[in-house]
Amino acid sequence: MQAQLRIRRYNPEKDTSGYWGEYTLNNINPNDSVLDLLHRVKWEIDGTLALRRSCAHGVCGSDAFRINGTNMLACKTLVSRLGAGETVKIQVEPILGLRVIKDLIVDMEPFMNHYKSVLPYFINDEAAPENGRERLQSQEDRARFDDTTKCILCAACTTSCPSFWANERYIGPAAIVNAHRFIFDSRDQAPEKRLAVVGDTFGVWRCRTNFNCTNACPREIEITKAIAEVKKVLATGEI
Amino acid sequence: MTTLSGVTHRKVQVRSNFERFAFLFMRLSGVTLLVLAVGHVLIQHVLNDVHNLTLEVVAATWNSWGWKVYDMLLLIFAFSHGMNGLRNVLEDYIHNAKTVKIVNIVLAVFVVVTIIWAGIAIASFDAAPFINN
Amino acid sequence: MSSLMLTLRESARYRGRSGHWSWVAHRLSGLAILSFLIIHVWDTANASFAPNVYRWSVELFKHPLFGLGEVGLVGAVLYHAFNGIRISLLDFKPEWWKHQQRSATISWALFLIIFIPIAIMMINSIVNHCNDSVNCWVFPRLSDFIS
Amino acid sequence: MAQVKIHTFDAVIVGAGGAGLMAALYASRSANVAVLSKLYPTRSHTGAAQGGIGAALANMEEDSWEWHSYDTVKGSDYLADQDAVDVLTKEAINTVVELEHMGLPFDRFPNGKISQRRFGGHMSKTTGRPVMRACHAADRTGHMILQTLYQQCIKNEVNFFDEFHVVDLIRVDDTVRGVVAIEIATGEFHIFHSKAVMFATGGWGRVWEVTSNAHSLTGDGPAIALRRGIPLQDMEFFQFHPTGIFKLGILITEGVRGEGGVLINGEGERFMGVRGYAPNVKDLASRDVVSRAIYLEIKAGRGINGQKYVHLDVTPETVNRYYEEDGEDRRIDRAYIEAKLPDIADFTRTYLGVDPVTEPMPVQPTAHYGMGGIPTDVHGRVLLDAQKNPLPGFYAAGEVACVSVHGANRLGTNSLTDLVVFGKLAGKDMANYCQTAELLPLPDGAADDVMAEFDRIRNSGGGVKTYEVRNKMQVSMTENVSVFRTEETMKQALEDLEALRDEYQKVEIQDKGKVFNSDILEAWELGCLLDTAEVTTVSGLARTESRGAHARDDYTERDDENWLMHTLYYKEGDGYRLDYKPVTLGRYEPKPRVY
Ligand SMILES: Cc1cc2nc3c(=O)[nH]c(=O)nc-3n(C[C@H](O)[C@H](O)[C@H](O)COP(=O)(O)OP(=O)(O)OC[C@H]3O[C@@H](n4cnc5c(N)ncnc54)[C@H](O)[C@@H]3O)c2cc1C
Ligand code: HEM
Ligand code: SF4
Ligand code: F3S
Ligand code: FES
Repeated sequence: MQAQLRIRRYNPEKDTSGYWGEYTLNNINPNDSVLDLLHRVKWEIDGTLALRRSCAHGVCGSDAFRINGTNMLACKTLVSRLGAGETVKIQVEPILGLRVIKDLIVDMEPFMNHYKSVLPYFINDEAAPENGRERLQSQEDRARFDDTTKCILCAACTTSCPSFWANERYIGPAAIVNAHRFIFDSRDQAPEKRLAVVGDTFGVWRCRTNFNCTNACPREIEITKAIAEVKKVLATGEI
Repeated sequence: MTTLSGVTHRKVQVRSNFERFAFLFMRLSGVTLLVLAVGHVLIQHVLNDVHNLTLEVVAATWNSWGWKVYDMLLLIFAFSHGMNGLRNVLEDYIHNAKTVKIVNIVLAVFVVVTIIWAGIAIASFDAAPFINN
Repeated sequence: MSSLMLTLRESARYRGRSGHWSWVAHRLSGLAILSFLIIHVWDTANASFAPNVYRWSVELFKHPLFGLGEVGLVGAVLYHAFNGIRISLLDFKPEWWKHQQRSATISWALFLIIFIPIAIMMINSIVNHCNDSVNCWVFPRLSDFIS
Repeated sequence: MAQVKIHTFDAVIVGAGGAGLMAALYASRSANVAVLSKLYPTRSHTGAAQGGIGAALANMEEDSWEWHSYDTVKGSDYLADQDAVDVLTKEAINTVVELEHMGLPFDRFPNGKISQRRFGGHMSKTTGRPVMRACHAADRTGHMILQTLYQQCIKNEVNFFDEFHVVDLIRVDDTVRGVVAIEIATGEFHIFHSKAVMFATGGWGRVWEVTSNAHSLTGDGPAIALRRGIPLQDMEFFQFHPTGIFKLGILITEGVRGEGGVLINGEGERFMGVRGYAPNVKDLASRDVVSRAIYLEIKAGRGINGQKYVHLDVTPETVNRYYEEDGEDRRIDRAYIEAKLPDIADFTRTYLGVDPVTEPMPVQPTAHYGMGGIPTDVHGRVLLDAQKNPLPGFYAAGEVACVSVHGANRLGTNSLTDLVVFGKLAGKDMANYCQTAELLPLPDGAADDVMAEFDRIRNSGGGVKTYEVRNKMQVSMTENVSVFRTEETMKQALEDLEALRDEYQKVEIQDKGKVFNSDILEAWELGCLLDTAEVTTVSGLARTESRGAHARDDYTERDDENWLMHTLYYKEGDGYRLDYKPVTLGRYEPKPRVY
């Protein structure tokens, strides 16, 4: 099997603007991941290709790219998902809405700043139980925010959202997912502070239920649902 | 073993702001418009063929206060809903805070002027001359 | 404004699923209805303040081009309404989220089922109108009405 | 040297996995600390850990830290230092509770307490059966630990230098003065001048071809330490987890076998029992035993279709058939598997197109965890020799450190415990150290050595590609120094490594730029891999016994008489020196290890 790759290239030290690099790889396997192919390009053909990756099995969140038009993790996308037959065409470009530093690498700083803006850490200033043990929590309370604890901060969601493309001040689905994780944690005591952030002008109201985020999430988090839950808390005042 | 079960629901203080209000308003007015706007469109643009429309036909409708009120409600809801929608769209693309402010003022003034102007038009409409002729 | 160009281009390039296209359609239909509404409101006000201008515009709207626009308007209102209700429901019933794909399909289906016969009827009426009056393509002149 | 930017801190922590972040939280309470990581902190491989973190909370059934200690020592094949193991297991309880107080969303028992489950090797003394000791958050415990610690670091405004690749340690005689790092985004060299330095750089599983480890786990920490005269301890002990996905190495947790899954060879036999590897516990034998069995089956040509894998079968049909054969009443169905093993199902469906409910999964042993590393005491202080003299100001914690609590074979769930317990102790100790220690001046040209090395790589013109050398190393190490080794295979590996060293000098990179030049960094990482591979092989060759993960065909027995001691490997010029230090024994006398 053969893969025809089109990879968006840009080297700030050489190029004034981006261009498509075209590479043909022979002897590929339908079970190869797109990351495997990118590695082959980098290792065998062009060592200057720059991309981030680490775990290679979809848990570290390094390699969210736009593959054949849609955001996904390169390491979790197998060739067989992109096409069958003798040749497969695969197009890889950086995720959208963040500044491209080099090739497939974007500046994650704005994304991380949005994440940090929702106070993404447990806040409970009450004394811990006297017996020196854990706080208790019912299984039902634990289940309410289970889905949103799965986030690996890959940015596939935020950079698939047209509201974010339009205006990078929108805090984006990933930040809301992480706010949700704490707002719905019965042990946490600062939901109001977080709600003030996500309820502000550039918070949840910018979400137009586009669902690209949910479709892009490699952890299959029901993002739009989580956002709707946060909106509902803001609307009703009840968690 | 003692079991701990159930979901904890908590009340929170939510600071209201314009965006929250706008969000609720879009949904509320949307539901209202489902009746008002869809009804209006179906009656005026589908059941009543435009090709038969004349000032006299309009006059016949506006001869009743019921329809006058219906149209005024439609005017208020559709216009404010639509213009707030436009504001949403514009704020996506205009990033300069000052420009946004100016645009919003222009939009608001336009909404108010339009509603007053058209409201007066509907309220003060006297159907008599067109019906008797 | 470059973000506008970017969004326009990428909204078309991004290979989103139903939700994405529903959003595109919702936004475009909303803006379309609004542009019509602005004209419509100011024009209808003329019925009260300048009846003759209004008579002219009523004739103008009988032109086949405006007729087609009107078909589009009805389509836009219907789609926007169904999709708008879908969004409101999902926003207040997050647990129904799992039916998102189906809900999008339903709102498209409802729209098409209702819109197609209406569109046929309306286009038919335009055709009939042109059959009846030979000069249906001629735009009425304002001066003829306010003399 | 004008182009080198200098930063000054009390302490520098290299690595932002579980160990680095835990240390950062504690150290930054009283010291001015910088955390350097070549990855964004949340990309660290701690996030990949699935099963759980071991602590004798006794939330569901009777348990105690002494039992946990015993299991750990026995699991280590008696090579662990028992005083350190006691610290680990005692501190585990408070530390796990502390993680909960930091908001870590553990799963819950119906009584609202942290949920625990059974895991290989963790036993109850009263029932003689596995005990529920692994505290977990679904099957992404490591992910939750990493996220929670990072979140707390944000809360406490820890200074992060993300995507700074540390390439050297500044050591002057018996003091450390900081580290040299490359800012990946710009390619600039930076010096972090400090009173204390901690290495928490994780593992080096990329030495082998098939591994559960991330691409980034290239042994930078051990290699840098080694080059600066610090010994590496017990490097011959590297754990191979029995069930990695064929070729990919992605881990399939022990839980699969815990739920009744069985291993089947090419002849359709349940070989763990039939072939006599573990007639009693069969598929639930310990990791080293099962890995060896799979390896032997494959070697005997009994892989599936003669290939290098066996099947792990958890389909209800098979599982229930064996339950019936074994006279067990339990039966499982599709829903049960979906509920108990959701992530595994996701992995095999994504990567193999195999639905574990209806088909068996192809598995092979996968390089997983380094028991050895930089020798430290329980406070993370790096020890320079067999007399346990420390190198003041230099610390190590996490997988890169060797305390040693895992000895020759680590028990499942004990690594996460190790990270947080010793991360914390090391962080505290380092902060204390900074209170009294002075900031010693930087030597002239502190970054010169490593800058010269990078210049050499940049300008080398031998036409050899990094990946070719790396592949050859991985193939040779997998062939010769994996689940089984003999004198012959290890000598072969050394020969290969020597040839590869020469080839390494001819590696030619294509990217001559500065911004995000991962080409040059990969080449440099390869140097680290070659170093760790060599230490592993040399240490293994010298140890003429079989113990835990170090299994030799030519010395099949454990030899407590001669080998109840830790290996220390020193780099000396172009050669090396081996030394040994005694194991700290305690309550548990070495006994034959039977499960
Ligand atoms: C798939 C898998 C499952 C596992 N499951 C379990 C389990 O269930 N229970 C258990 O107890 N253990 C488990 N383990 C083992 C355990 O997860 C690891 O041993 C542990 O996470 C290592 O943590 P660490 O903090 O030492 O290093 P890591 O988390 O690997 O972090 C290393 C850090 O060092 C940084 N770094 C490395 N080199 C450099 C450099 N040169 N310059 C700058 N920064 C650098 C990296 O960026 C990273 O931040 C598992 C391991 C794997 C691979
Ligand atoms: C007929 C019933 C209608 C319903 C149920 C409805 C519903 C909605 C809802 C819920 C939204 C918010 C969408 C979001 O936040 O994602 C919206 C947006 C909008 N509506 Fe309506 N609406 C209706 C009629 C109208 C009419 C008559 C107009 C024009 C005057 C209009 C113009 C708009 C515009 C411009 C937007 C903004 C679109 C965007 O932000 O993408 N709508 N509508
Ligand atoms: S919510 Fe999903 S897509 Fe978004 S950052 Fe988290 S894991 Fe990635
Ligand atoms: S794509 Fe964007 S609009 Fe909302 S549903 Fe997702 S955040
Ligand atoms: S490399 Fe870790 S998510 Fe893809």
